[in-house]
Amino acid sequence: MAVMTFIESVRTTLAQEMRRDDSIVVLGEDVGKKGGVFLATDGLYDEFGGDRVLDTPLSESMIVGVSIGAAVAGLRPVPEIQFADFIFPAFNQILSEAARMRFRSNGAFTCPITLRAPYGGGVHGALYHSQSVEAFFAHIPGLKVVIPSTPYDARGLLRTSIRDNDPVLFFEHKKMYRSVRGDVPDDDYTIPIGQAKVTREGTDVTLIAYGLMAQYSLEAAELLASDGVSAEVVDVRTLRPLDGETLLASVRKTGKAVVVYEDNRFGGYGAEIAAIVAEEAFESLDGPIVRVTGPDVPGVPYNHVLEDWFMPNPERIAEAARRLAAY
Amino acid sequence: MAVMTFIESVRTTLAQEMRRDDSIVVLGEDVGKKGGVFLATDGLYDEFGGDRVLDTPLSESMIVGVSIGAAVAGLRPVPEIQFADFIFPAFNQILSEAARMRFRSNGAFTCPITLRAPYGGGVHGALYHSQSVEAFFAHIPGLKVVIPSTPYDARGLLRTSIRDNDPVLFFEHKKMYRSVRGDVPDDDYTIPIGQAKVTREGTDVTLIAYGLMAQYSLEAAELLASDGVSAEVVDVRTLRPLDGETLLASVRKTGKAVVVYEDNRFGGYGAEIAAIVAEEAFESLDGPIVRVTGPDVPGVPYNHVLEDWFMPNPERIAEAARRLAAY
Amino acid sequence: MATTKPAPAAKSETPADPTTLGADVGLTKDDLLEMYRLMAVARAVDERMWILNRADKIPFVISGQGHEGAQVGLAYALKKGHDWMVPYYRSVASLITFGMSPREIMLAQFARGVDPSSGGRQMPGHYGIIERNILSVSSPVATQLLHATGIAWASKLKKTDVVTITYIGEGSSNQGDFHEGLNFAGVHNLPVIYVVENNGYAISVPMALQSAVADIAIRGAGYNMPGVIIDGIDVLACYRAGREAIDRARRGEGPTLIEAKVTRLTAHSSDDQQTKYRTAEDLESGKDRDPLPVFRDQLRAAGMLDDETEANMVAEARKVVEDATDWAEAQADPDPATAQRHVYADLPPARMDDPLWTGVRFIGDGGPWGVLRDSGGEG
Amino acid sequence: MATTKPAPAAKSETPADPTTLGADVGLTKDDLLEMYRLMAVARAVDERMWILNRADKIPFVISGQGHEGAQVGLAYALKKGHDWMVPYYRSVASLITFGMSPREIMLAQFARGVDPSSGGRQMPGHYGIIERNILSVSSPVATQLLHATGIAWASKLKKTDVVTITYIGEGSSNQGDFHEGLNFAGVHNLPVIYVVENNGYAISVPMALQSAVADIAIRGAGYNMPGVIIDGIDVLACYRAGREAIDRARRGEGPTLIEAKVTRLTAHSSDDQQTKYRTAEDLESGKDRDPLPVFRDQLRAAGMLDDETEANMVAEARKVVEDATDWAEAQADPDPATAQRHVYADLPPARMDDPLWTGVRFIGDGGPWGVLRDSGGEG
Ligand SMILES: Cc1ncc(C[n+]2csc(CCOP(=O)(O)OP(=O)(O)O)c2C)c(N)n1
Ligand SMILES: Cc1ncc(C[n+]2csc(CCOP(=O)(O)OP(=O)(O)O)c2C)c(N)n1
Ligand SMILES: [Mg+2]
Ligand SMILES: [Mg+2]
Repeated sequence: MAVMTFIESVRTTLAQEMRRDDSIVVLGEDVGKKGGVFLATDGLYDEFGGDRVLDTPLSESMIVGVSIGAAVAGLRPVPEIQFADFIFPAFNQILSEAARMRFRSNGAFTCPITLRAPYGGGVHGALYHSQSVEAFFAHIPGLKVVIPSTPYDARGLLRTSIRDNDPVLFFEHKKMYRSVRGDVPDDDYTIPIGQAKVTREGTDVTLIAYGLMAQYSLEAAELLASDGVSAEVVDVRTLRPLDGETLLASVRKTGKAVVVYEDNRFGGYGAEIAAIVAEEAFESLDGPIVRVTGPDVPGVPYNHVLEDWFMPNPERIAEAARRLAAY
Repeated sequence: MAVMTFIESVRTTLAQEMRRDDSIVVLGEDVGKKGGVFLATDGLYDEFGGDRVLDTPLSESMIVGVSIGAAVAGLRPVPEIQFADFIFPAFNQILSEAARMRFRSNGAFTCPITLRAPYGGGVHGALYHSQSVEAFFAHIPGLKVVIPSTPYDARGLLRTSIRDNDPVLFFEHKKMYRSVRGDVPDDDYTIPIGQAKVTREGTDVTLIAYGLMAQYSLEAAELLASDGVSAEVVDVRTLRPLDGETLLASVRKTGKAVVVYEDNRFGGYGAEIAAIVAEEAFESLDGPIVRVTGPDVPGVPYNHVLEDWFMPNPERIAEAARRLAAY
Repeated sequence: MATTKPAPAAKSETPADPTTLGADVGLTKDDLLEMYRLMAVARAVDERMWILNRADKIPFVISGQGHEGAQVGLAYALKKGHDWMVPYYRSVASLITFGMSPREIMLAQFARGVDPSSGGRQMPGHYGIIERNILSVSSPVATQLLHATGIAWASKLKKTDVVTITYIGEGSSNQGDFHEGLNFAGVHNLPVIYVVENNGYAISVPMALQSAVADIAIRGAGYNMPGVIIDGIDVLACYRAGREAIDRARRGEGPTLIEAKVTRLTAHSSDDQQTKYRTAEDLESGKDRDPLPVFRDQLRAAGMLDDETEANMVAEARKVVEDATDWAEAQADPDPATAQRHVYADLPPARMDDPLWTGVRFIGDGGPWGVLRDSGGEG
Repeated sequence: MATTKPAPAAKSETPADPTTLGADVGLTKDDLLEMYRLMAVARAVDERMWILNRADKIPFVISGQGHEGAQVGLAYALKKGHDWMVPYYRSVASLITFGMSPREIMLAQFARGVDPSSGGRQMPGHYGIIERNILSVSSPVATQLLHATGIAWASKLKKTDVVTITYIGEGSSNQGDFHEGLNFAGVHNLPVIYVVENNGYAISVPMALQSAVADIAIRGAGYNMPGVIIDGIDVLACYRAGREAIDRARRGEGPTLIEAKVTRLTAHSSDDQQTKYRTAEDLESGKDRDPLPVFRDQLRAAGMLDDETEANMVAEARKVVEDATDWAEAQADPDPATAQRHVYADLPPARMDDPLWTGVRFIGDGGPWGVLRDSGGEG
């Protein structure tokens, strides 16, 4: 058992998987010699060489499209998009091609690709290096979408994603890369896609979140505890397919739900969670379904006073939960 | 006052606006001599010439990106994407550029573009000529998203969109082009962006929909009436900004909401409506918020038995409303 | 101004002794007759599609009449079941050359349940058979170039001698994916062949409004690969260009861009009225560029095709099409109970009586919560 | 293999009589000194950014050291306030040449409220000033090429003689938008100039892994436009190529692709460690390609720059930078109450005490329903 940062967990897991399976190739901008702009692939080039750890030209549609072809031909590509904000030139390849290959061919063709990308704000990245993009992809049948919030989950879920036979989008909150540390066992454990996790038990209100917001929700639960409010925290972990059972069970118990996401509110991923709760757990609800989110502006602004204005934080989450608990 | 089809309303409105304002240019694949694959721009080339009605090369990112530049330089481009399914190569230009130009420049630059695209299924178009794409765009701050459901609204809203100073996505359900007819007055009326409409009054349950599903919801209300269920129908009309007032007022009255959309369910646009209702009208709710949607598969299949399986229809809407009314 | 002429591919010459036709490119009389047969079968299948459409038996047709010379010529030297083909919607003759059967093609037109391309899920024209190394076609144009590039990259990494060939229209080649794919192939010298079938129109948009240059092949130079132009009515020149590109790729010498100048003898698709944007003259002159009579006349001049052989071939093609049509038509529509399958690999199939799947979901419908049922697995 | 050599731009020759330097391209001594001053100011501003970063005063720097010769030379013949510039993040010297002031540039570094580029909303390097016809820069690379193409299309439709110039890195030119933009400009012969500043690296990715060809300019031929290569330390050759392209465009003769071979004297940005992927030798040899000393030596050899003038210029540049830095630093941060403004044109500004905007929304917070408040208007 080692204690490591979030990014160390990603990096060492990539290396382990590549040792295990020769068909895994890593490709993307600056993933080779430089080891990635965040160093998530650091050392892989030295260990596995330029064929399996490829610095690509600067074109995201190509990165994904070539990965699709390579996957069809038997490789297991793990492409990286340098920032999730730059995934959009590849949107057509992801949505129209990777996600649909199996369905449109009636099950004949598959696309085992794990597309990694750092996302999220709070790092002075401004509009184009801060975005939360999960809502776009979690809406697409055929894709799986995974967002871990601990080094432990990062390893277990990255393993599962790489071994999965469907295209998986694996988003890593860049603010967590070095700020979050945790235990990571040495054994070959995996975490199934499609399982949420109750990361703190409570009775008064359920906080539902993922990624950095799952961490912040735990911090908010601490704040709430000192106010005498008992918050349960559900870490969604895999956004598609979603483990509705776990989160509904929690809301049925507490009767109150706060959905937290960093993305701008309108049409964000948490809207689906709210809709599901309103559809499936209506009879258990003791209050409105509350969302704590980023505001509806086109991006996280750069200047720190503006960025602070944008970002949801533990205090805001706690404030909403406090009011809902008192409802 | 003339009675015309939905597509005639679109076509004649484009012509009228182009006569009114010389800075309007129409561009897209086959919009010129051919008049568009659905003939939505038929006759414009003859009347306004090839400079203002431009057959472009086959590249959607270019169509949108060039429109952005032209808009910055003072034109009012009305680009067409031939099928909404083919908008994705332009996703980056729409999301990262058009939607953000104003915000990122602190209000200095604007992008007055009206991007038209036919969407929706039920026409044997299969996976790539049937898609509902509104959820992706309605999530993006900086964009306006409009989906009319009658020839009257098509004219009033298209006028407003073209005269608007922000980028507007204007989606037209292709199954309605020739199957829906209605009165269209001759005067220069407009319909503000941001106003939903109660298209049928009722007391027992509210059906919330847009586009073809708004038509189907009216048909469902008829079916329900013969069962003694009084359904109110709200046509959303502009998805972003959304007129929450009107739909909340209706749900507060009936206490019950059925949200209808043709897109696949998970993370679809109606999830946001459900979330809003669960947040803002919780105290008025007498039943769960029910969604009638397309199933969560990667596209509308082609063979008619599969397509029928996919498409929501008046009977399915009525069935859900009937059960909710009885709740 | 710096312009370049792409390497003009040698026209095939009628040999001094016409009976040696094809010998210079290593083709026997049997090969030539087989190529003609493939073209004739492709044409017959294609014509039947349009008849079926007019008879209201299939709602949509898109096909390749006029492209057959280029398609058969370019694909004839591929190794079936070894190389990969990444086609587009006009690839009828390419696919038949690569081993797809008329029955398989007709199943796609009728969108039957046993259709190997998509089980009736996709529109006609969206072929793909994994057992034949034919990648599934989608509608958004140009995406397939990147898939072909990726397959070729895998071939290189795995050190096989598999060659990948992919096809695209000249209009579609103006998409960004074209640039990105050719650049990657050029950087890594991949065993891939990009064929642009230039029929002068992208639906209604003529070349002059579509492309800054009249010859797409000129762009090969920008990716460090040969740009070759061939005339689609010159079947032997097409074969030669195809074989050279295939051989180069197989030898590890890298990618080739081939532009075949062809004519579109039909409207873009059954939804199109081409008289709206093409002059009568333009349409008429296209007919002179039909590769079938041209190749037939060549074979006749070479003394390789007599009346009887031709009559037999026509009869045979008719029979094949008859059989394919009748057989395919007789197959069943897909079972709607299978519609939700194959969204993910590993999720159990949902039941068709589940209200989620009929679009009416309601509290208390029971069972495990919806999303984990949102697709069928392989079952 | 069909490859093309792009039109090699004439190197500027040292004239027989060195005192006539620049005369062949119509530049006076004053012009040359002004160009040198612009380069010196740009360099001084640029160096200051890095100092501010190391002093923890600004969290991020991306800039253009090594690119100044190409940037000043290419932009010098533009008409300020008439033509359009669509820059990228390295365009410091281009922008200064086009009239953006060091104060305006420093405001972007400090992300102050009065920053005309974005009011502190964007990262440094994302310039844009509507009054100066400088389009707002975003981060996703290559998108700007299409915007420049669109502005040029509008110029043509409106029958003005406005010229648009846009800039991109060599790595970024492998994005699809490059292909799509140049093709459209070629089809319509638009008054636009595409400058590729080729510094050999896209962050860490060297040209050999980035592009199938060593010279991006070769691709001009594929879009029916001249592809011109210039050496970025040859300021007069850059000026000549720029002026010729600008004149061509202004005369309605169409677009030009210019590739400037430059060196990146700094790391990619303040977040980059270039020693990880560049050899010491490579880094060292880059220093020989610094355009400033090269141009200074030319001016000295021409007798145009004596010690005193140079000392004055250096002092002047230092003063300008001092002033810009101090002034910009002294300006206020943006008011968070304005953060929600400028999402849409026509919606009233929301109140900062509205819980929606602080991220905590709750039933009963009252007021009109949320979404119609989701942005501020111009107010
Ligand atoms: C991305 C995308 N945009 C638009 C379309 C609609 N569309 C289908 S075929 C076609 C024209 C293609 O022309 P070309 O590439 O020349 O091929 P051809 O049909 O002439 O063989 C268009 C515009 C599409 N399928 N995909
Ligand atoms: C679409 C997109 N992908 C990735 C990035 C991240 N990124 C920023 S600059 C850069 C390298 C650009 O290299 P080049 O075009 O050669 O310009 P240079 O920085 O060398 O001047 C990359 C990969 C981006 N900004 N946009
Ligand atoms: Mg064509
Ligand atoms: Mg570079």
